[in-house]
Amino acid sequence: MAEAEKSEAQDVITLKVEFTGGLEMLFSNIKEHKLSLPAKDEQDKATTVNYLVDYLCKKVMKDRRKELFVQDGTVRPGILVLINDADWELEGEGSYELQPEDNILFVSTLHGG
Amino acid sequence: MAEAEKSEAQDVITLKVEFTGGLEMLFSNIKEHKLSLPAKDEQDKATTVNYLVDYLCKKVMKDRRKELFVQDGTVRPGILVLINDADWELEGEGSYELQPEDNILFVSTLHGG
Amino acid sequence: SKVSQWPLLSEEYERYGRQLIMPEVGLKGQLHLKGSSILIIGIGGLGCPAVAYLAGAGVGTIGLCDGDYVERSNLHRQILHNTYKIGISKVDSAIDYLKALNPNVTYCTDTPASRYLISDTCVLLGKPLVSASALQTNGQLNVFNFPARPVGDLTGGPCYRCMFPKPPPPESVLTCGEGGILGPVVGVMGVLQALEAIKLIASGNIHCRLTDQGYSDGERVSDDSQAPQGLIFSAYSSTPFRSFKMRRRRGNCAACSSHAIITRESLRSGSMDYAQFCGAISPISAL
Amino acid sequence: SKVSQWPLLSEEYERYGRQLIMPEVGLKGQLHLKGSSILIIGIGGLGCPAVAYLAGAGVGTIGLCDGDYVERSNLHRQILHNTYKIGISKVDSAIDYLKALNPNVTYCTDTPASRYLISDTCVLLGKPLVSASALQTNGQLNVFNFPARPVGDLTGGPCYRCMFPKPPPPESVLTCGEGGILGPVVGVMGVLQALEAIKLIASGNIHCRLTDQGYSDGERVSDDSQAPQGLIFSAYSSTPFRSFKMRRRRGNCAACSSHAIITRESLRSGSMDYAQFCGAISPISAL
Ligand SMILES: [Zn+2]
Ligand SMILES: [Zn+2]
Repeated sequence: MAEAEKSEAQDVITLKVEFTGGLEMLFSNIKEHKLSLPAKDEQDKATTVNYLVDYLCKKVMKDRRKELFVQDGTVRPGILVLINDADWELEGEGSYELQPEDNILFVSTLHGG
Repeated sequence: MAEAEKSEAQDVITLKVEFTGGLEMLFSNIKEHKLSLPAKDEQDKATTVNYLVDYLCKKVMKDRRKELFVQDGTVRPGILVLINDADWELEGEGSYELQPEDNILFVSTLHGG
Repeated sequence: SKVSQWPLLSEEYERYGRQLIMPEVGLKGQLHLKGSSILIIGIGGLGCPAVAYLAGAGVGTIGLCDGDYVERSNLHRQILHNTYKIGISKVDSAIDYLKALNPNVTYCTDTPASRYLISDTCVLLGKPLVSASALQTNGQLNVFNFPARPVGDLTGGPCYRCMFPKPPPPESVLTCGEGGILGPVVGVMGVLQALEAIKLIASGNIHCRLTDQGYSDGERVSDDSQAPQGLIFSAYSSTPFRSFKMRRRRGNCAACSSHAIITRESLRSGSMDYAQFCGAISPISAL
Repeated sequence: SKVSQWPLLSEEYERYGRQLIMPEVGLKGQLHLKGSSILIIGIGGLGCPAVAYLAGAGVGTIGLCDGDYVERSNLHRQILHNTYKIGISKVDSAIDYLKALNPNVTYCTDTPASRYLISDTCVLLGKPLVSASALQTNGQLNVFNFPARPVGDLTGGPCYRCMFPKPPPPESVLTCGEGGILGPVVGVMGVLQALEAIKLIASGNIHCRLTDQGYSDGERVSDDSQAPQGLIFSAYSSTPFRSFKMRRRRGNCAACSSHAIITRESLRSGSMDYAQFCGAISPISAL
């Protein structure tokens, strides 16, 4: 799907990044973001989910309370990261190398009932 | 996804065909079928959903009660056909030309409550 | 006595506090709910949880419609009724429960009808229809006729007849009595009906009024993401919930198109025989 | 008097008939349900619909656990309670309702605990945990510790600590009182909890017994399609339900791994301070 939108040729990866469970509040209340990331980082390595988290923090997140999204260099406790609808642990966590059209979903876990 | 499995080269289209709402009973109680269909029909035209319905009737359906699946040359009243999670009316109904990796879902509508 | 300055009673601020503080509802949404009326057709496996959450949320007027009496075989899924209500009418049993849950709501009663008659009536009256069904381990949910634009306006939401112009052959239709039903399967669908109704009403976008310039239906944006969606549920599937894009209105629909043959007059005169149209399925068992 | 030849009372055949005729339940599944016991922790927005459908389905013994009293602000979503029960304990209010719905079930009571303590206890006792939560317009559902293999066995299902080894910072946690909640949103999650529990029990695959050859847990096939799944719900999203593949057990989990530091002894002695572990969140509001 949407094959035409892929653009590896320009060394850019397009991703669908989503926030839910209330986490969208930290991202201008937008639940679904279409992002284009470089395919390689400064060290010419494939960009990873860790790179994405850093990018979101620096380039996308307007809210100043960064500690509600990242702590100790990774997503804070209580945030679930799903890579194409699988817990990121099954995909290598932060070191997972992003693929074109990947869907990355950040879910803040809820405690109400 | 599953790009490697595409095989247009051999003029074959692979599809995911699903049955739900009780309709799976007519198809050996299997809800999810991976099918490979020729990309062109006998008249060298692209194969359509109509072709698939005919194929399902003749090659896949073991149940003899064909009238519970097709009537008057199309799926019987009360069966909803979804092409990639959209009502087939939005895609041209039976004349929709099948694409590789399409997901075709047949749902028998329910009347209980 | 003086008229209160407050749009809600203090009891109501307390009762609805947890939804009042949400931007999706707010005081405006709560007043929409209070000013709305909903007809629940069938107080069975779907209607029981649906009406409980609708009454809980403060829908001002609720019509209840069911000709059946409570049976023991209902109780695994029809959770408003109970063992002591066996033999009592479902409508009376439900009103007992509902008055205790929320005495602020007005409850009325009516008699049941078939899915086609319900849909046709909604089209003619310009009302949306939140429809669901469930059998065995499966459930389905659709909002029909939303936006509820006038007959002949193809930008309105599809009606039940648009999706199912012909009834299914009677031999293909199973009832809960024949096919069985898991309680929480129908329960989930009933709760989701309540949720869809609350979303429609609280948003304020349900109101579809005839103005000089034609119909207006609130601020509803008609981009693709807002296209009417259906939901299918299959409890034992690896993807239990699937949302899908519903079709548009059918250009030759017997109820909602410019070629409609169903009119207020034909409904009133009884010239439409719904039981005959649906074959052997009785209106009640087809609910 | 003679012992009955029938495994169920005639009242029960009638009451459960609609689920008995389904292959997913059947007489065998009904007997599993009758022989099972379930502890419901919290009789709030999730527990109310969950326990109604579990009692309705004929789970033999139900433990109810909640230290709170019914408040008016509960009633838009806690549909077993009602206006006349305001001020009464939720456990007593629920038992009133449940005994009327299904007098065949045995009801017991207990005191509440935090999510971590509940998960740790389930791991130590070899019990699956059907966990859900909801806030505002969102809900989540996970089955933890299923299959409930012994501590140290990495083929068991992940526990709550595998997924959340560290509690979230207290300032990031909202309660229903602060954030608000739509009744049917939490209602759907509660009904789905009941459904998951019924599926686990009726299948007969829940039983995880220590045998000479190690643990056996029924006929559960461990192919990928059976991998534990989680569900997230977002009422206003265009894809309201999303299923996802859950992680495996964590090799260094404090509760379920071979490096576990949580033991029956540490729980009994009270050396684990769960309130402190979770920061300022009180155990009840964190439910
Ligand atoms: Zn129509
Ligand atoms: Zn663990």
